[in-house]
Amino acid sequence: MTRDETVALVADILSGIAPEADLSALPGDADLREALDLDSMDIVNFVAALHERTGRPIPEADTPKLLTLDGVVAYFEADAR
Amino acid sequence: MTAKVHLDRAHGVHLLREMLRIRRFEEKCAELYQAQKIRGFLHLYDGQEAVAVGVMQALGPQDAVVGTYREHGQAIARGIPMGPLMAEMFGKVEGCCRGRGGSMHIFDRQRRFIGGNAIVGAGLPLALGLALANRMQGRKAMIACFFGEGAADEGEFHESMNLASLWRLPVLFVCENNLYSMGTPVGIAEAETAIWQKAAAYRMGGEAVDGMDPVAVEVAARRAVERIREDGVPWLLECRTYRFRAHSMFDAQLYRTKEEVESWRKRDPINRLREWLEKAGHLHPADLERIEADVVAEIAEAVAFAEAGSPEPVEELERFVTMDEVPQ
Amino acid sequence: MPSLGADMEAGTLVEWKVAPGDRVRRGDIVAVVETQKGAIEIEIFEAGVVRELAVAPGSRVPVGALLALVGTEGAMQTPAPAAVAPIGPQPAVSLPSASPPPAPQPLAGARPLRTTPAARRRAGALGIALDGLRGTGVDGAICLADLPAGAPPRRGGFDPLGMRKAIAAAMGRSKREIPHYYLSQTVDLAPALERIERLNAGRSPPERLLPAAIMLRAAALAVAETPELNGFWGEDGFRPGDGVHVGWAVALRGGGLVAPAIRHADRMPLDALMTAMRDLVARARGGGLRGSELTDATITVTSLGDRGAESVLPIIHPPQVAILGFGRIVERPWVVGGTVVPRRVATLTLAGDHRASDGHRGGLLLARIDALLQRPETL
Amino acid sequence: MSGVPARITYREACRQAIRAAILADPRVFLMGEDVGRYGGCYAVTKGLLEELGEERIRDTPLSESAFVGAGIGAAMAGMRPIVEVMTCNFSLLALDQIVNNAATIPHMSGGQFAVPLVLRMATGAGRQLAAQHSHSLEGWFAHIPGLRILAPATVEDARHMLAPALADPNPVLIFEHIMLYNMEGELDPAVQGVDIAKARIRRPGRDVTLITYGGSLFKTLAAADALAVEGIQAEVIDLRVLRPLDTATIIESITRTRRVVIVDEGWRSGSLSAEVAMRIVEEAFFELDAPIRRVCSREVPIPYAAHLEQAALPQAEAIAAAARGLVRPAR
Repeated sequence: MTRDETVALVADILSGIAPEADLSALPGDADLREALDLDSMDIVNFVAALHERTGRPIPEADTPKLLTLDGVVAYFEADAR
Repeated sequence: MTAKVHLDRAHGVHLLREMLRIRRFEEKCAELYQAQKIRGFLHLYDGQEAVAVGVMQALGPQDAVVGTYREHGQAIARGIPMGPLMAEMFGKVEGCCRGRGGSMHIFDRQRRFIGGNAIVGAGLPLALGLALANRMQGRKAMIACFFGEGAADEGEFHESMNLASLWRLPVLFVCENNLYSMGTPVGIAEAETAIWQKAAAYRMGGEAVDGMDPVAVEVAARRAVERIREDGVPWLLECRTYRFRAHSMFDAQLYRTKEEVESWRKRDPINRLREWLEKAGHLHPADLERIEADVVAEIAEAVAFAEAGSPEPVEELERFVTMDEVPQ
Repeated sequence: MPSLGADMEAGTLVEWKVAPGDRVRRGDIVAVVETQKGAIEIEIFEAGVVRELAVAPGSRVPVGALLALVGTEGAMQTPAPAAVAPIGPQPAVSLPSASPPPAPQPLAGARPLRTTPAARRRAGALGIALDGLRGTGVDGAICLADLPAGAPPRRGGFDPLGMRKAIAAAMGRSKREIPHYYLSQTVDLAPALERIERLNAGRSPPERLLPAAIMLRAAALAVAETPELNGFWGEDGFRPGDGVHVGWAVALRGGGLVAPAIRHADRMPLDALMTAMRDLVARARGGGLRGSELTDATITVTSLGDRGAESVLPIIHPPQVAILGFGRIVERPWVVGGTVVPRRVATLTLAGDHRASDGHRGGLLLARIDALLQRPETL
Repeated sequence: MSGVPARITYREACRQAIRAAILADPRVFLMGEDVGRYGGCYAVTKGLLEELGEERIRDTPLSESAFVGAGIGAAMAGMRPIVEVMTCNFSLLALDQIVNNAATIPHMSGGQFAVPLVLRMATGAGRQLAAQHSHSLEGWFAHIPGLRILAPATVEDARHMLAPALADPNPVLIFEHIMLYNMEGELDPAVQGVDIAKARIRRPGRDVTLITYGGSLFKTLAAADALAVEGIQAEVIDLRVLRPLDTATIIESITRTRRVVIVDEGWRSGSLSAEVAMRIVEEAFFELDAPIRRVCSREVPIPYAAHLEQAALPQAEAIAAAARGLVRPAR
């Protein structure tokens, strides 16, 4: 996926989890948990939604890679290659 | 008799060699089938060699051949090399059809060999179209269309004879009457067992010939081809022949007696021609040994070629389901 | 107007989910009521036919006041469906209808929850609880039109001020009335976490377990063995709960807290418990909780999660008599077989109502939870 | 040719297409039963024999297998035949040639031969021709790999699909619905060609997608008109190409409307409509906000009596009712 596609996907998913979140104001390397006040359940739901929307298997060990916007973008860029 | 066959030594030995190539090839196929190198349905041509070899002598490279599913002999006699033929039966990509067709579906565009058709009678309409295209494009070529007597039971036989005659299409219909459609004797399948006589109903020329005699077949085929080329009309040539082996590999032959097979084996076209050539002083034991050795070597090379072949990559499975362009 | 909490005095009727003439069955959702804790769906506990709706949407109604009248079943007839006008010229002769007359409407509460694929996906993405939504699609399915568009539902919306007031009232009452005692114990979580990690390794993301699930499971099993801490304090003293209904504390975005009950949590296997937690969190934040869920809890468990403090000294939610807290999981030096090793541990705390139990019982409860967590394969 | 849109019949569009193709390419010829002297069973080829001669307009005997097979052979040998089978019901007499030869030879020969053949046939019911002349068998042929199946529903497609079909190196079957031959439509002279790959949205809408092709297109458009009066905006997709299916256009539409009715004059069981429905389920399940509905012919041999025949066929009322049931389900 392109960065724009990934960011759009993340925004769409997060709009369900943290509706007030404004990703455009969020630095790419910001910890989503801190920035958006996400708890463990939110993160589990976020990863589950990423999995369901992209079809990509996401091992649990990869969860730490998905805690920043940049991390998610890189994760799915790698997927495309 | 207008067509002349000069059966000199060279031509006689050529006919013998061609028939031996087919016979030994088929023997090797039977062996390889039992070794599970060849699978699927395998219909061998043993006994009918005189038909293919005789007819092919009358054709030129511009002509085309439509075969049956018992077409190894037709293919070899038409000049398709044994290597790609054997590789096809091995299901290898080096096969003449990339291993897509197998024994029953030999195609060779370069040699104008248009299948290998496993639907009895289905090749006849194709032959009409091939001939029509030749005529409409001004090509002086004709089509030899092989079929068994069983195809004469089919509606497509009637449709095709009628249309070919009606439209005066240059097709030589070669009926290889080997007396059995699988296990059904011609006598209980055809009201008129003299297939060639059906030609008259379509105002088409035809005759029957001893299909166990390559010279007789060649003479008759040349005669027919001459008529077709001159008059542009189809011709029905019935070659009365016999297959020595079973219909296909898995066939207990309950429908015929060993005695009947033996009596036909006495008319083996290869033995007959060999004896004639020997009596005429055209063939010496050393000649025969050399021919046999050549044929064995050719087949060994073909088997090695097939063995060394590779399977077509599965990624290409859907290639040619539809064509991107018309091959020229 | 049902009482949905000890601190609830009144509610505002937001929406009727039934109309006069509708048949209702026990468990059906009949109305949505706005409370200081947000919009709550009101279940009915009787079967029958709705006779009359006594209150119009928008009215504020005190607890105990009449909302609607429900009569015994069978008194009303299903109205005939309106005929649909055909298109184009009518046939000259009247033909018998090709389709059979419509079957009687199944009872609302008996109908399984149907959701279209598109609605299910959007609800999942938005964290909207489908349970309790009214389906207007084909065959009564919940379709996209039944979901709030775009943003997640704040149906009625949590009123932050109202919720703040409610928390203030409840906690103030707790601190005034309940003599709390506090206990704490640090628990080695390595075995439990390793089990979770093993289980999760083979699972797709939506099926994965959180550490909180196994902690909750251990807590529920231990509470089942400690009835003195599971129940309510009332005018007549302690009344044990009719099961281990664990109130699971859910922090709401933008502040506030609810602790809806997971009924019979001690009987739920790990996966079912995780599913229930996930569902509760989604519905608590989406405003889809049922009234009974807010009143049923017999004990509360709060888990601070991976960004919380190391331990919590919690305040009991009246009229319950105990609350358990799990602090953040941290890596600390730990002595195993005489050797100091790094170990993932968490501090487990208990606040008990001294009127109902003593610290000794509380200590046993914590010890039991610890013991269960050391043998996670049994959980 | 004038620059203003001409109103012509579908029949005339077919005729113009054949005539233009034969004039444009010496390899093209037409053969079939009664295409010459009689002028075509449905009068499509009227006058062509006189203009183009017996070599290019060939009357055949009643030998479907022979002349379809001859078309295949001629195509393999460099010609570009247009073979007309009077109705698709008779194509069953040539099924062997179509399925066992035309569709297999390119693949079976390892790509040595192509079969650039066009097979035209009439399909469908509505003229009280009874069961042996009224069936819609295009869905059967759409099952066969190697074939391209076209269903021109408009005058423009009838006029312009033939040329790309002849240019296709593969066997192309064109199904012309008998109820369309008399239909008049505008032929825009600015349009000089059409594709034979994509479905077309014939009417845009947001509430429900109606998918159809061929003779059912105008019934479906009529249903969409009726729905519009009720405030339901139906999108109508004309498949045009039944194989290979343009799934992308279908999915794109359903992603917007989320509801779909498939209208197919073929029978329901094991049908093209079933295939379309399954593609939707496979590729757009999560877009659906309602069950997929189908309006197909009743599962009977099409009867002679007019009222029974009409009762057996998809009608605008049923199409509209199916769509309405999805958009505004009765509660």
